[in-house]
Amino acid sequence: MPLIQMPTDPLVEIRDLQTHFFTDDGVVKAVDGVDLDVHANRTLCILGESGCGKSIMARSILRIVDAPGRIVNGSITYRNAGGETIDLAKARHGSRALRAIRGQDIAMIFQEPMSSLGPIQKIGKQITETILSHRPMSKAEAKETAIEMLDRVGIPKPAERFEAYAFELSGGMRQRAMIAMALSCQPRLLIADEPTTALDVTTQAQILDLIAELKDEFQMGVMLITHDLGVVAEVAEDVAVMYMGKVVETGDVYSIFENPQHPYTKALLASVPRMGAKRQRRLPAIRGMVPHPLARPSGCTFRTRCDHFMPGICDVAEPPMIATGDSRAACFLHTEVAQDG
Amino acid sequence: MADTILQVRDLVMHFPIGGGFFGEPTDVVRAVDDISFDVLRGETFGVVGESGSGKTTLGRCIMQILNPTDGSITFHAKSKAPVELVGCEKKQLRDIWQDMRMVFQDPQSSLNPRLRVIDLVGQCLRKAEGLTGQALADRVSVLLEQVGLRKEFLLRFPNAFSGGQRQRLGIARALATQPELIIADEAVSALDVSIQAQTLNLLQDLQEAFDLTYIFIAHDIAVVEHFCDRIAVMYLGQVVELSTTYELFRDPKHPYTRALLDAVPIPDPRARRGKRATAVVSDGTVAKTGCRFASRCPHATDLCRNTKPPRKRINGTDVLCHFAGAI
Amino acid sequence: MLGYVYRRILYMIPTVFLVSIVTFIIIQLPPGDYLDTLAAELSDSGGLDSGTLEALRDQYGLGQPMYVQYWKWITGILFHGDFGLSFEKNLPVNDLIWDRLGWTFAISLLTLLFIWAVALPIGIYSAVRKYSVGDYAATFFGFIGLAVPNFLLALVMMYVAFKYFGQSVGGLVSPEYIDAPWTWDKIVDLLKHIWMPIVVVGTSGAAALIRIMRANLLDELYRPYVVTARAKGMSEFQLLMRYPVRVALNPFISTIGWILPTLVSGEIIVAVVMNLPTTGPMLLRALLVQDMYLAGSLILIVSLLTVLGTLISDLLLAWIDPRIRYQ
Amino acid sequence: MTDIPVEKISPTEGDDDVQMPALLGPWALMWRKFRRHRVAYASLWVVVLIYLLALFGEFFTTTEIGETNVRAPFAPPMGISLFVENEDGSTDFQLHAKGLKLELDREAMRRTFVEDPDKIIPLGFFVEGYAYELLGFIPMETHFFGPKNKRDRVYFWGADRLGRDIYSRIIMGTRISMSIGLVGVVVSLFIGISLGGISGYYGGWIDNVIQRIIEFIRSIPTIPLWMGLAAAIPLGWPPIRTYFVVTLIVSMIGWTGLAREVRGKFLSLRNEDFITAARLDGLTDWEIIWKHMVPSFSSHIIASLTLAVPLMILAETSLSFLGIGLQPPTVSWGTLLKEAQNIRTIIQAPWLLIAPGTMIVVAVLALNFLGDGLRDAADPNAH
Repeated sequence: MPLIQMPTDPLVEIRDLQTHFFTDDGVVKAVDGVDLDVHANRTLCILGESGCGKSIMARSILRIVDAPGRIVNGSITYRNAGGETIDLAKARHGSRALRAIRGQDIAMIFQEPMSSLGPIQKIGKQITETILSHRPMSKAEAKETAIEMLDRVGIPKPAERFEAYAFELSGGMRQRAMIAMALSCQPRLLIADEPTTALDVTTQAQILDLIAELKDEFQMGVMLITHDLGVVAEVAEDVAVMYMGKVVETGDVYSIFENPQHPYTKALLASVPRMGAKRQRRLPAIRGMVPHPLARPSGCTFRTRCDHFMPGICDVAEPPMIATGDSRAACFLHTEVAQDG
Repeated sequence: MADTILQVRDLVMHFPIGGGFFGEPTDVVRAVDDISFDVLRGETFGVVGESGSGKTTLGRCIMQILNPTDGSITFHAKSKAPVELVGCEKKQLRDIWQDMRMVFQDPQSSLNPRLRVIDLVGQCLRKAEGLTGQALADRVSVLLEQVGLRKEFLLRFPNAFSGGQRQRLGIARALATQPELIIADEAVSALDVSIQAQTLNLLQDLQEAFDLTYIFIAHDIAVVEHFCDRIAVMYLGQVVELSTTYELFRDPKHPYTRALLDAVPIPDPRARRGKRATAVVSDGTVAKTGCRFASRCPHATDLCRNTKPPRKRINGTDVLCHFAGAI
Repeated sequence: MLGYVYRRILYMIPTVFLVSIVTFIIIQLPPGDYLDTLAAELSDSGGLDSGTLEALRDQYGLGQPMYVQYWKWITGILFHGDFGLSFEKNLPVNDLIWDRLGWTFAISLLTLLFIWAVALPIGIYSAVRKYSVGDYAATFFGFIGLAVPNFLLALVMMYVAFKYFGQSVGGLVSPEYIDAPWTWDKIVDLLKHIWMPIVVVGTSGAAALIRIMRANLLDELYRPYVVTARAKGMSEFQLLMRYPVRVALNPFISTIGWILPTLVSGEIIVAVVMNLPTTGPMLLRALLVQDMYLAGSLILIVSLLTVLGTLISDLLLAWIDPRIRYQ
Repeated sequence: MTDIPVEKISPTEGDDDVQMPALLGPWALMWRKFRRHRVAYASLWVVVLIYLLALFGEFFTTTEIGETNVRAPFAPPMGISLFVENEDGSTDFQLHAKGLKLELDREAMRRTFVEDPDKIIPLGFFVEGYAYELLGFIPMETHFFGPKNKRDRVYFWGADRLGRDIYSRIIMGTRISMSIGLVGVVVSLFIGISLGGISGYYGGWIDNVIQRIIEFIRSIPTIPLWMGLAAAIPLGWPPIRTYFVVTLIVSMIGWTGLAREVRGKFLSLRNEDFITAARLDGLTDWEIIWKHMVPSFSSHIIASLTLAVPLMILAETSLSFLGIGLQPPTVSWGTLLKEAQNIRTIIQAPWLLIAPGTMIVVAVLALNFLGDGLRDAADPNAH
């Protein structure tokens, strides 16, 4: 299947993004040269194991990376409804322009709805606050909108819940409230950082359904960050696989799952136990473990665990991102170097 | 009848919850509510359920970390007389804990950061067999190699290991006294996919090598299906369905099991489940009478809401549902 | 909420009871009973006839078992407001203490306000601008404030005021106003004097609270909910005030519970140095001459009022923090 | 026992040695972290120095502390000069203090001290002075620093009303004041750990009772209470008995905080997985407490202890200052400050206030910094 041609310009264009953490022990390159396009009305899943930098990458977009983390290079170009562009990576911290985009154009939800909601502020207050900081509305109108939003995300008795505190809701309800808050200004892009990891499977399914539904309704782009291949297969249209701060493969969901190009993607797909599949005695696991962030391997970062490691090639230079099969992958196996050798 | 290693009968664990005027308990949480099952020697017995289903409490009751309110647990170690664990004396428990070991969920918190590997893994050997010095070091080295760690790690502290390696240490520690039964409580849940696969393979290898029996407690249904021979599905303190893995996945008989299986996302974009999950929205309340799943069950009738469901046996599957087999 | 209030008030009863017992023990500590001392004291100045002495002996239950004495003492206070006699002044304790208690608490409360006004902004600043020059200055001030005992600070300030500003310090009003009726001038004069004890008593408390506020706020500043608020597009100041500061205020408010006792303690000792018309000098004098009913009454009332203050702070905390209210 | 077939196990899949920065043990890590905290590290040395002063007090003094001098009441501090001018105008290196003489100020009609240029008191190290017993059993006459001539008197930090040497008295006061802190902390530690441990380990009603008691003690103002208790000490008691009673009274404040901390640690540790795991390893309750629990919170306890010492020092100072703690002739920083109780005296002889005041502030400050640094180092989450 050929790459789907995007009819419009991407909502967000990330180019060579590098976010580093300057710790006492050394520089951790959490995000190390990421290129990504996020499109309106499509769901992009960022897939990766813990510590691969997917969350930091997403936070870099909204510029909410905590110290000692800092964007050291690259651009994040956001294109607003009027077609104007702004480079978020270069916007000044706490500037009006940046704040106008946060919550209004790009909204975000997080993994732990309990700790992500203010602990002693009423749910309703937290939603109206978002609305009021972006929309010229009276308090009463904002409250009405908030209750509508709570109702829309499937919270029973929304008017009562408006007065509730986060600790009074169940995990699923809290995440719904988070979504209501994020969508209260009808953003053009929703970034969801592991939104269902802390939830039970049944609740997870409901939340994923809800996000998909709202995406269609509001015609917004969704960037969903997860480590769960099942979730990716469930909701993604586009997929980016990350490993050690880099995107190693991107493509649409079918090509990634059916014709993966990068050895890491292949190995990852193979190592997951599948329900209903014929029971194997052993799972084909990936060797070794993710290197320590301060001890990054030279060349291709995956080479220490790769079955196709080519000495003299993989450990010398970083593999470029190359269109191969139906996706793009960063691996020397698909370059001429390898084919010649 | 197959060789039974553990027999659980009518197990009950209630936690009082406070809130009265003087802080006295006003209610109880029925974390484990009348559970019975057998674990067969050499099998992997899975316990699956969502958070709050009581699966961890069940594991801790079996280990006697918690003292069950009621019921009996009988442990049949090889070439030893069966022992009743509930109400067992501390001294006797220490013997039993050599044959019945536990692997914890969080390898970070189950390893004392102030002890070296040799003490962490060898602590039980020192107690059980009185090993010290070189003999202890040798034994721990062997254990380390068995779980795929280098014996040079002997004198390290846990903070020098990655998550996956720590879980291997936890497994080595469980293995040390050559147990017959290992209770693994969410042993792979905290691990990344690739490390999880390694750990599952390791557990499988060890089971074959040492003829181990596992009670494998987890919330990840795909992992449980991959790893277990028989599975008990728990909901709010009860085992609502107990069956072989094959039968459970082929034909789930309890509506909750079905909802659970439906909700699991499958790593195949062509097998999207559509919108079936919304059928079971919980309003957060648990009925005091009748079936505990009734408030979420799409098939619930007045009978379900008022009368406790009986335990039925259909095709070798135990189900706790009025309409089992009829839906 | 009401249940919490009741429970909290109920918890106070044993505390109050203990306070009274301890006070009673202190009264009983000096050798010999109160009337012996009284008789000895008064025999110089004419003496007391034995009839009166016997009547008093009966009234206080002297010579009877301890619990009878305690009972007579405490019921006297509870039902008749009778705190006994000050033998040094030969007046009922009641006539002596209330003015002074009033000042003690006025100064303590003013000091509390002062501490808050100082510690809150500095604490917030120092957490938000961690490791800035201002933060280091605040930290340094904090440590110095904790290290200087407040009587020493009082002495130093009095010295400085006298030496460099030629101002004689001591008392709450200038001598010419002491017995004068309240006029505007007297209030102005009072304000000129009262700031110094407030600053002296408040310094260590303010230092402690700055450290506490800073630590609390640092705990909250990097919580996920702050990130959420930032992602919503709120301005940094708004977000700071509405979320982390608001949450960090709770432990801050609960510090009233222990800061009030230390303030009262500090006030007492500073009052001795600065010669303020509060309980301090009176208590010290009473203790030194073993005027035990006066001393005991002061200790009892000061302690009770502090306990009451703590109660109020707890209720205040419950009122602003929904998590406590709903427990 | 070791007949387990190793080969049967699949070849190791995860043995790649991940380079971890932390190969040090927990105590070594703590020490490294502590050393990075410069102020705390410097404070450690200050505290060590102060305790050395306390231990070898007499060695560092110049004059016996009880010795009065009718010619030097309220003598001001003498400076130490490095060079003496010879008669020929050249200068020689010679540590010395300038002597003082009394002069009548005719305007103020008051006698004041002025420097006496003719009287030079040569100073030196390891000079001979009054006889004492080092550490209570080594007879010695050597003193670290002082006048070379045994009969000369110097007042580095001035003299008090009776012409006693403040410098020597402060050094000797260190012994009492600092040891009250230590002994008080030991007593608090004993009560705190026992009660806190019982409270945390057994829980239930015992816990409830102990918690109520602690809450009670914390909710009442301490100073009036101590004052009440301390005032009951008969004036005729020997100093040593007074000392111990004051210590006991002072430690009444310290133990509640410690008990709370110990209890909290016990409670949180009791539910830690690694404690459960140790139980399953067959360890007895006693072994668990000593091998797992105590090491886990000992660093926190050390930090809290360090922070409790200054509290006790301040408490003793306050009581003695008010005249209801230690009584003269016992010398502590508190009793020394008592000399500076009224403003007239302070104006006449500010050194009576400044010298002991500085010592108290330095000691308390150093102990606070030290405790703070230890606590930071002990906390695995702090950065």
